[in-house]
Amino acid sequence: MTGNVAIIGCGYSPVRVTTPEVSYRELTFEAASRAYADAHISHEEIQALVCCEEDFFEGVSISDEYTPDQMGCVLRPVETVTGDGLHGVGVATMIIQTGEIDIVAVEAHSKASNILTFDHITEYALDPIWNRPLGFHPEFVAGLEMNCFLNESGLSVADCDVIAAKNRRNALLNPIAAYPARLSADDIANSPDLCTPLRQGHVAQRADGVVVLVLASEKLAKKAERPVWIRGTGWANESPTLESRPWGEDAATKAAATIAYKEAGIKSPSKEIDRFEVDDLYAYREAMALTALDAGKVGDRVNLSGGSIGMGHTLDAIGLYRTAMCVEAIRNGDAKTALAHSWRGVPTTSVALSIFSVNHG
Amino acid sequence: MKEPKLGTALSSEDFKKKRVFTTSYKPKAEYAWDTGFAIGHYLEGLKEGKLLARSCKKCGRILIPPRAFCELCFRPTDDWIELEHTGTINTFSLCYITWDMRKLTDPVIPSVIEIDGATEGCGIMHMIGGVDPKAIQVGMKVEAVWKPADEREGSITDIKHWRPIL
Amino acid sequence: MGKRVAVVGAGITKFVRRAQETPPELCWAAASQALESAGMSFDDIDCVIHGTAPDAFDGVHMKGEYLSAGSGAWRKPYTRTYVGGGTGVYAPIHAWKHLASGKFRTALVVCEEKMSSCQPHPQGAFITIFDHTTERALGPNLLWIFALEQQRYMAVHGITNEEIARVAVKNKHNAMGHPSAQLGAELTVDEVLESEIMAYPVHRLMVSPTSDGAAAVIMTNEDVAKSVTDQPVWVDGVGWALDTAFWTNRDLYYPRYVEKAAWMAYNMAGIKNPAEEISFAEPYDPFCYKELHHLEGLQLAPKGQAPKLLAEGYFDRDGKLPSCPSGGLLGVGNPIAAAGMMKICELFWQLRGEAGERQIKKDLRWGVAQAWGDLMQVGTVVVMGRDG
Amino acid sequence: MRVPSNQNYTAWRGSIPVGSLYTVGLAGQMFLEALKEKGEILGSPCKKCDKVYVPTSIFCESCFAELKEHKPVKSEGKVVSFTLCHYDIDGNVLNPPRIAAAVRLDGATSVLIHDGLGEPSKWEIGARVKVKLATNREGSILDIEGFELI
Repeated sequence: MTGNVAIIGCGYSPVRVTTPEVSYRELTFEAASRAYADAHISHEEIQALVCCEEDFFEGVSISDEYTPDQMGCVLRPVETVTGDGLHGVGVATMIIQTGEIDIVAVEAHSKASNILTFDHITEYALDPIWNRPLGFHPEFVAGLEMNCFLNESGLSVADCDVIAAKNRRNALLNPIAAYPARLSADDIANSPDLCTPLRQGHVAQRADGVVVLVLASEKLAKKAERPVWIRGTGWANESPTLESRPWGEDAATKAAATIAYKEAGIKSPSKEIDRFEVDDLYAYREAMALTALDAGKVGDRVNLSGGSIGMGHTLDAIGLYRTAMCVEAIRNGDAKTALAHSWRGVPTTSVALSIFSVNHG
Repeated sequence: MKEPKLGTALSSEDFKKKRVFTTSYKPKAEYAWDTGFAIGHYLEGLKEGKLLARSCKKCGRILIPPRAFCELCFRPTDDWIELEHTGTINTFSLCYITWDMRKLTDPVIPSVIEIDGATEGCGIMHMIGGVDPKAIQVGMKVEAVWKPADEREGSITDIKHWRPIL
Repeated sequence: MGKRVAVVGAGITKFVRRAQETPPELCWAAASQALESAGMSFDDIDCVIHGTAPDAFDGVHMKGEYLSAGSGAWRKPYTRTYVGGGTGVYAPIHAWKHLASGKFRTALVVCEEKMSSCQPHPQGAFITIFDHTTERALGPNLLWIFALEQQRYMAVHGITNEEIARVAVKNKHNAMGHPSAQLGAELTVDEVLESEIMAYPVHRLMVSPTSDGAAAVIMTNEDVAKSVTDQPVWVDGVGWALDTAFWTNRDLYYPRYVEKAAWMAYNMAGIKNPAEEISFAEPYDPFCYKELHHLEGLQLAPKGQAPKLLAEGYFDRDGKLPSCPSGGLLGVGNPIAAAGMMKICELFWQLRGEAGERQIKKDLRWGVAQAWGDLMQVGTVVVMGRDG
Repeated sequence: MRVPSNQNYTAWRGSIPVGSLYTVGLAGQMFLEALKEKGEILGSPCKKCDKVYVPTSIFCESCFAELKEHKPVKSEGKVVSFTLCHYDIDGNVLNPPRIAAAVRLDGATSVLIHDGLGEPSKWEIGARVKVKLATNREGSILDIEGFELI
């Protein structure tokens, strides 16, 4: 990477199952206000904005229209990426590294509670010629992937029950989590089958929330109070085609991690990274991601926030909640180096990750 | 440049005569958007026959549609202001096509109407009616024609249209 | 400024009303042609950028994901970016970030739209660009916003519809020389004004068609560019700006967001007097008046004066400042994001002298491409040039 | 002024009211013609990558080369994965569950996704299956009824 970049401001709303008291604009205004206050800057100092969202999550075509106002970024360079918030972190980092712009905000939000037909919208993401006409519940993609992954990895369904229960319990200590619960692996095992071997208890439930980050160049970040340095970013896709992707491994995370580890100079992830906040939209995905991240035996350092299973599935804000949890861990001294990772859910193979550190190496 | 690569044109005949295979789908994409503080009040105001705006004491603007924050000053807005039921045509069109491309004999007349009492230039999109389309001009004064109170439902369509004040 | 970035290859499909190809097939056609034209292989590509407008057109939620393999993103870093109609010119700006930052050396940049999938008519998707709670109940369509903006532009400056109709005549004529073109034609101003009124003051022949198609470019850093071609075309300036979504609170007569984006790009390129220094332009022309509106926003004509300059032949292909030598969206067609990318391709071909019968017959230093979109709200601007 | 309440209109309902008509594309047309007319499963080999795409493709995802040759693969193959779907998309319980299967047909490197037929408890990863064709074939993926255990 050319030029160091840091997160100098982080603001979010607590994750909630529903947020009927505020519109998406009002919810975002709150998170942006917090982020700018945290960074000790005014909205006028934001030089560019990257938003991450999808039309059919918003119920709006060309939904990027509605991004600038609640971020205080009217008439400024604003773009929308249809990616997870961590894709946005990657893009914002590059914007600063061009040397043309010093401060960039990244925003992603979820008003998942406003979507009345979520499964139908997921179905609309399936290939219209080969997959959609079959009429399976779209979560069949996760069922296929989980079964193949367990078969190839030697892990069991019970291992996934343990992961899910762990994340629900971890969320008990996280005041902004929407789904904290004192559940045991048995409780998860007793939840109904969805797409065998996938159970209800393995699935992150949807929730509302907004995260806003402020990223700055080294010149400005050095003056900031508690900068968290971005050591490496990576993102990648495997095939979107169900037919031609590998089913038992997360090849996209492997490709993305190769880029990010190289940038961050990380050779032994499990030794050099203190904390992992990784995708767990389905419990098996946590294990799959750790394998792809080459992070074996780090069980007690994974998704201490509760992950998406404990905090809630916040659509494309997932990666930014993972990031926010890493930022807090680093600022609190609980970690020196942390990794945030996200996946965009079925039927995609789209992943993004970033590595954060207390110093810039 | 080279000759373009692919982009094979099909005619409507090709579809009618099933020369190419197709699939079709109608997504079920339904939403209930939280209206929140600003728009929740705005809709209730319409139900009551009021046009509500929000003021920002920092920049002095009076904003319609109302918002909970001033997008320029980036601070919460301060007060509710009830606006006049009159305004000025900022721009308009005579449209002979519906949103789903059906043709109309008599045009619908969308317009941006600057509302009296709001900051100059601050308007809403709404319809002009009750007038010969040929007579409409930019700059014309108009007034709101409301639906009767018992037909209003907390929607922008609680105003039927805006009629020129002749 | 960051490292220098170049365009080294371009590819395009035909633009047609209904294409047989699937959206990923269209992407692959344009992207693979761009690779060939750059003389590069798939392994040479470090990252992939896709630009495409609303999902409702192609009819796939998360369509960026759906289009990824056709765009060449297999196991590569891939993002899809969009700013409504501004997307086609925005995608290369997004790619510029990947390269000027030094993170990647090469990028494949693909834009696609298959509007014919949208039933019963692509226009139906446009009702959902309006505010769901305060505007959609009025039953708006896309023609409204164009008609409202054109009316305001005409009213403020006293411009006539005859002056505006001339844009269609010029662009459909220019498109006769474009092998991808869907609607090239030789027309008169009267014929344009005699076509049916869709939304006064907008007539049918003042509107670009709905189209299917894709276009792509290969962009690289300076080192790679110099190793693969003797004729790199440099991306000397980029700019983008998004105005408030409260569009009824703005004066639509002038695109201030285009001005803002244009100065960002001109400053980066070191251009102080664009009307003198820019050799030719590809402003966004989905409707006739938009080209004039945008030429003013791009600082290539004084406010309200673009129609007069047009009438004088100033913007003809052999005029002082050729505008839309490609034939634009009005002539070549308008598969939204791909149409913007077509303008980037045109800059590339013109600056390399490869535009065939469309080639502008003068020495070209800088070309500017611009697109626009959302709720009359976004300006995206790219300045490309030869070594000067 | 007395401010109206915001408690009566807390949510506004709406939809994205579009429909879609999809052409099956150049590759899809070839695949479905072979399936409909001959009951064959057509694949597209990429010699460079040692891959065979099923259904057909006009390009290789891994090396981006044009694939010009298309030839049938076998109608038998091996289960790469499967899942038992206990609900339909509207949340209705399916009893017995529906089997979704990913099967690598002999001669292909990709899988084909379709219904698994027969008794769910008999399905396992690695099992041998064969394609069951539909009686009336109209040129869609539904010209295949699913996979039967051998």
